[in-house]
Formats: sequence, C-alpha cells, structure tokens
Amino acid sequence: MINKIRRSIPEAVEDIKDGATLLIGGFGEAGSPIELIHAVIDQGARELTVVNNNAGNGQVGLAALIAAGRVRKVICSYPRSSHSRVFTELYRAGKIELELVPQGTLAERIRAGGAGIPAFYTPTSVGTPLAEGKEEREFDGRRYVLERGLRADFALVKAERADRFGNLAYNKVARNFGPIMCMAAETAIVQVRRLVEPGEIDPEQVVTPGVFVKRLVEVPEPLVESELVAQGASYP
Amino acid sequence: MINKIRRSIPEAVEDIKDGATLLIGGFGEAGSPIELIHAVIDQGARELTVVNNNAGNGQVGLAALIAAGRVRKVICSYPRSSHSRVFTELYRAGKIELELVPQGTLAERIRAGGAGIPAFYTPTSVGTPLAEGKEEREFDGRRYVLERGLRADFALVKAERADRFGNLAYNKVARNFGPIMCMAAETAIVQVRRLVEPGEIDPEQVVTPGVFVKRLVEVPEPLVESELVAQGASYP
Amino acid sequence: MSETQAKRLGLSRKQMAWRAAQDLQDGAVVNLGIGMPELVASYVPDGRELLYHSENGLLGFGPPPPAGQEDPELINAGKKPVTLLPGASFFHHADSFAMIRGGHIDVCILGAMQVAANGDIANWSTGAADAVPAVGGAMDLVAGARAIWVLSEHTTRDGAPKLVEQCSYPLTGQGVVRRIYSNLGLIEVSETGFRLLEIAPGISVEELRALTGAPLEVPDSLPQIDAPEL
Amino acid sequence: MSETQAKRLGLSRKQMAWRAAQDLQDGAVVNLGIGMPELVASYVPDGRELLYHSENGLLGFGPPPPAGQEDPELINAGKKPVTLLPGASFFHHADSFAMIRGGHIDVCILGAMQVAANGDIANWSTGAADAVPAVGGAMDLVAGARAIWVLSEHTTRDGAPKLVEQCSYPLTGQGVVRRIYSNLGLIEVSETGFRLLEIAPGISVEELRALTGAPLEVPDSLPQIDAPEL
Repeated sequence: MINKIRRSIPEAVEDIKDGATLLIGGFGEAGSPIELIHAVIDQGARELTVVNNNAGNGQVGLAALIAAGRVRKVICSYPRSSHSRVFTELYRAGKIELELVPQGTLAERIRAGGAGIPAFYTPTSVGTPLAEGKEEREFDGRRYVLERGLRADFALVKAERADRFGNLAYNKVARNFGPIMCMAAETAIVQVRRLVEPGEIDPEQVVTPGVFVKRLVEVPEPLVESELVAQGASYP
Repeated sequence: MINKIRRSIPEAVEDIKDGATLLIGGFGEAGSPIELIHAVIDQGARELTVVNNNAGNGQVGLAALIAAGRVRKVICSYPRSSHSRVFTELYRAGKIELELVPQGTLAERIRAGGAGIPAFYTPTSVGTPLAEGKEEREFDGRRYVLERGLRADFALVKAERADRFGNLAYNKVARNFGPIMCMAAETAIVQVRRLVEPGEIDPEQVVTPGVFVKRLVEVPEPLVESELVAQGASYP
Repeated sequence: MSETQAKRLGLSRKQMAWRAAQDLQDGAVVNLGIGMPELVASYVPDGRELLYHSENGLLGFGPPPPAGQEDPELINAGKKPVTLLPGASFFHHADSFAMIRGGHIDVCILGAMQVAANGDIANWSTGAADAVPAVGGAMDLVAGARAIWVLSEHTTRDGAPKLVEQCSYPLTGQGVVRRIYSNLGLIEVSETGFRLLEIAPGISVEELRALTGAPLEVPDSLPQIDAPEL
Repeated sequence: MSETQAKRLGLSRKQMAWRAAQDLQDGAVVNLGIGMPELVASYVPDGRELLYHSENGLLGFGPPPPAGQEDPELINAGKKPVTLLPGASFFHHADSFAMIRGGHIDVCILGAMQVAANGDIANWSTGAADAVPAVGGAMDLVAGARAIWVLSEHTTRDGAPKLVEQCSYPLTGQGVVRRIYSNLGLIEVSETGFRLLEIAPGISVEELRALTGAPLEVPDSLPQIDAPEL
C-alpha cells in the first residue's frame, strides 16, 4: 500500500544530512512550513544550502534556522527580512553566502529542475549585473541568458489537504513555490493542515499529484509566523 | 467590462488568415475542438500550419481540415490517424509538410513559448534521427539537445466551463494540451460546454487563468468525434 | 505654506497615480509595483474593469480587507492583505512568472531610481558595497510585461534628476521603459529619447528641462495635466 | 498441436506480462506502453499498490470500464477507455512529461523492435522510406523514466533476433534499457552487455544464444521462470 504519512514531524525530517540542499516553500509567511523548519533546527543538520524567495522574518522559521548558524548559502531573490537582522548581519560578516536570482528565474529554474530540463534561456536580467558571467545568446534578434535547472535533496513545503498518495491541494497564495519545489526535490516533505481519504480531493483539483511527494505529516494548527514575529518570539 | 464571450462560432474564428499557425488542442478525440475546426473549414483560411499531437481521425475535425487542403504543414508527434488515410496520402504525395516532434518535447516547446522561454535543453531524442541538425550540449556529463519554444497566432481549445474573464476548467483528460496552448497563442479561442458566472469556478480550481484566453464561445453539446467516425461522417 | 509643501513641485503623489490610472484601458491586465504604484488602483475611472496580477500567484484581487479580516494566506507581492474579486484565480510561482515573461501582462507600473533616455531602468540596487542586494521580481517584470510605465518623482530627495542620459545605478533592464508619470509631467521614451507629452500645472518647460538629466523633446502643442485635487 | 502452437517457444504473452509484473514493487509509479505492456497490470501480485501514469495527463487510473460505460474524455495514452481509482489526478501535457523527463516515473515498460547490448532501443520506426514517421512519447519515456524495461518477443516474426549488437533501425534512445522480459528469458543489460538472469521452461541456453544477436553472459546458477499457466 502507498502511504506517505509519517507519524511525527521529527521522523519526517530525520535523514536531512549536513551539506544538504533544501527547497523551502513560502512567499513571506504564506506557505512557510514553519514546523518542518523548526524540526530541522532540532535535528541539527549543518552547512545547508537553502532555496527560498526570502531570508525569513523575526527570529522564527527560516530566520531562526539562519540565526542558528545552520545555513551556509542562501539562493533567493529578496533576502531582506522584515523585523530581522539575522541574514544581513551574517552576510556582512561574510558568514553566509548569497546567490541572488531574479524571482521569476528562480521559479523557472526550480520548475526546470523538476521537469528534467537542465538549462534554458530567459530574457530576464539581460544587460544587468545579475547576467554577468552567464552565457548570452540571441534568438530572433533578442538577447537572452542561459540559466540552469535547480534540483535539491529535500523540499519542505506546506499544503492545505493531502491524501496518503501525496496528492496536494493548497490554500490561496500559500500555493506559491510549493508545487514546483515538490517537483524539484529528491524527497519532498509536506506538512498539511488536514489529511483526507483518497478521492476526497477531486482528481480535477489536485494541484500537486502525489508522484512528486515523498512524505506527509499532519500539522492541524500551524503557527502563524506574523503573530510570532509580532510577539517577538524566537526559536528554539 | 471584460467579456470574452463571442456570440457565434464563426465570429470567434473570423480573423484567422491564410498562413496562420494554429495550436489545436486534443489528444485523440479528447479535448478536440471539433466545432471550432469545422468553423475554420467554413471560413476558408489556407496554407495553415497546425500543431496537434495527431493528425485527425476519420473525415471530421482536424482530418477534415487536412482533407480540405487547408494545411501546409503539421507539427506533431504521432501523425497516424485512426480510420483515416487523409494525412498519409497527402504526405506520400509530398503535398503536406511534417515536423515530427517527440510528444514531451512538443508539450515543453509549447509551454516554453507561452512562458517567454525561447529555447531549452532536453535529454529527449539525443542520439536519434530526431536530434539530427540540432545543437547538442553536455551538462553534468549528460547529453542534451536544444529545442525552441513554440508560439502561434491562434489556439483552438475545448474546455468544460468558463466565465467571461476566460477562466477555464476542463473535463478529465480532455485537459491535455489545452492549458499550454492557451498560453502560447497570441489569440486563444476556446469552445466551452458551459458558461458560468465569475466566481462559480473556485479560484483554487481555475486551471487556465483568464489572462491566457482571448475569446470564448459556448458549445453546449459538442459533437463526439468517435461517434462521427463510427458513422462514417465527413465534413463539410 | 509649510516648508514641505513649498518644496513640492507639480502633482501630489495621488495626482500622479491618478494620471497614470487614466491611461489604463478597460480590460487591461496590470501589475502594480510595491509602493506608490499601488495607489493607481484607486483612481481608475469608473466603468473600466481591470485585472490585477500579483507575482505570488494571484490574478483578480481587490482592495485591502477591513481591519481584522486579514488572511495571512491572501496577500499580494508586497505582502499586504488583499481581497478576492469574482473571477480571481490562484496559480503557482512558475505559472505566475510565465504570465509575466510570456507577455501576458499588459502593463506594469513600477517605481524607479533612474530611467535613461534609451529606456534603461535602475530600480533595485544602489550598488553600495555594504548593502544586501535584493531584486525580487523587478527584472522579470521589466523583461516580460508588454508595457513598462514608471511612476516616480521627477528628481531624488536631493533634487538630482532621475531621468538621465545613462543610469549610474545597476540596471534592472535595458530599453524597456515606455512612459514616465512624474510629478512634473508625462514623458514618453521614444526612439530618439525623452519626449514630453503633458506637463504638470505650475511648471514651465524650462524648469522641467532643468530638472531632467537628458535632452527633452517638447511638442509645439503641450497639454497641461488637469488632475483633480487629491 | 497446431502449427501456431508449435512455433511458439517459451512463455506465452500473458506469462511474459506475469513475469514482468512480479518485479514491480509496491508503491511504484509505472507507465505501461501501448500493446503487450498493458497486460502487465493484470498480473501484479495481490497486496501491491501501483500508480499508473498515462502520458495524456492522468495518474492513478484503473482497468477498462464495463461495456457501455466508456467516457471519451477518460482514456489512456493508447486512446482506450479507463476508470479512475481513488487518489487519481489529472494534469496538462507539459506537467505529464515533466513527470516523465524529471525522473518521477519509477518504471516504464515498453515494446521494442530491437535492443542493443549497450542498452540502445529502437521501437518507433523501421526507417522505411514510404512510412509516415510517428514517435509519440517513446523518446521522452526512454530518456526520462528511472528504469526502462522491455517486454517483447525474443525474435521477430521471421525469427530474426531482437537482441542485437547494434540496432539497425532508427534509435529511440541510447543506453537506456535495463531489462528485457522476453518469451525466452529475463535478460539484464549490464555494463558488459546482455546477461541472462532467468530462462523460460523448455529452452536450453544454447537455443537461447542461437536466437540472440549478441553475446549473452550466463551465470553458473540459472533459475527457470516458474510462471503459472496463462
């Protein structure tokens, strides 16, 4: 029987090793898999490369993982945090590496990685500092740069509903990077608000087919990052 | 007010000109926009380039368009028709051009066209006759060929439900090429079984956001291609 | 008259947004950058229906919800709460940028630090050595939207021109800006450089030229922007 | 014994499908090619749950519906009617091939015209000048699925070997085949070429070698395929 449901959050992330690359879902707090990130902090993996649109907020979730010194490199489009100096201070101190990628290129690189496309050309960033060192090429009179597909060892993603096959439905804009990150990871780990029986998610409404998901864990009442930040909470 | 609904099928296709490139949805009969295709036959455009997975069945729909001598070139993965000799005969007589593309490369080329990606590398077809003349390149020790994004003047697509904004939901595997063809056409023309009020399609369940669709026409009871083929029907 | 008021020339920020809003056609698919561009939505003439796109996977959103009804999973690219209008849709990030890059967004209105006479735009980085660089979706938007309009003060806080011969800040994109809606006028970026289309009340062409860092073509007949009090 | 029966060596088609089915692990995501590979689904051992993928945008389908209950919009890649199992999902063609190309399909079982000792496969074209070429999804499947298994008669109808040193037909993919389930045996494609893993009943190694167009490594201990009567 296919059953991707894990009994606990720690069990779902236990084999993330030092040096792993993690795709972490979320745009701002929407879709941020905060419980999974905290479990990675507890679990102890170091020297991580993290792919996320941002660099975390306050002192919880991704910002806490960075503050704990576990992240060697961040690949993201907008590493300015709200209510957080964590990334900025480590970056200025030369203690964390940054690969800055335009947001749409980041999304497309992840989607390409998941789709078996090793590289593609895009008009984004042509003629800018972010195109430096990249191959440039003209198609039909317009200039493009070559970008590489991006894959990772793990994805940490938050979804709304899932069945034991790993079929996912999301909530509103919390969908953001979730579907493509599940595609691009060797092991996609998903925290869901509600586990449902197979068939309860209409086959027409499955956003991420289960084939892209390896592990599920139910988190019925996930922490709300903005509330934690407003309270000045920190993790651990 | 945004209202993409056209009053009649002929009106929806009236400006398709000689020499136009058409993306035509459907995999076999599922999703084939047969009423729109018949309207193109009536309308008279010639020298068309048609992109479809197949080359039509029987003597209706795409096969009828080809039989009517309107198609200069077919871009497809599997131009063997069931119950139809139309394409085969024209091809052998040198009267129609064929660009044979692996099915997944065809889908990815259309998706790339719609996403503003002019070209990408894929492992599909490496070392085969279909890679001949294509640029080959190695990434991380594996060989890939360069393929170009594909765009078109028009897409003809069949969907299940739509609202006046052009938001679409499909029926089962009739979805197939519809969403990506809508993305890749200057003008996507969609026949839908049922027009609904905005909001009736849950925002979570919109498969093709309206931004990709230009025109809609309601066809409540579309012809069933396999029935027509079984009856030996022909168009016009 | 307070010092602040005395310093301000031409249109108010709201009037600038109003002027840009007049040019958004019925049915347009629009992406409004974070900050002043967001004001534009408030001034679209009645009877025009626009579709607003947000990079984080949302099309067809409406104004912010009443206080207390915010949903942390219904936010725009500026991470501010929004509402849904009938006909809205959600999609993932790669699809969202496929819309942008694939030319499916009619107009994107952005702020800018500098715009050059050839349409180059700089709006993401001062290039300062100690700054943490951050780009977001700006480069994708300028490369992909069908029309890029800049909504910006005509000069920096220090009075330096933002419309320049050549950008000194790192570029966001090359040759992409079509129009600039500033507090002093409406400027088109043409094949030959900046071209004034309309001028704000209370400003002379000479004053405007003095505050512009590149040559400005001025037509014989120059309409004045007739904005309401805002 | 009729002439047809007399000519058939080793396993029946159903027994071949049965043998391949035994190797599909619980939980595998499987794409079955059109024709004989479709038979495999009928012989998966009880207690194993597999997910079947179809190129036309369907995951988790089940057996054909009873006559009269076919739905022309619920078909597989072979354009035959199927049913939905709980946990099924629909997706568009680019996503479907992203699954394939991105390595998300565990096993793909295909027919073949020829398989070479280096794993090359030819299964889409005879290269005949007057044939209309048609490839479908075969090249994507062989390039993308994690494991490619071939289910095929050991020889052509004329008795020519299908397992060869080098394919003479146009290739579908290079170095991709891992296993061949034929009517005569189970053959692995190893670094050094064909390697016999199991042999069909009633066949000797010598006979099998004679019907194979490339060297065949044979282990000291060679199990016989113990298929049920099918």
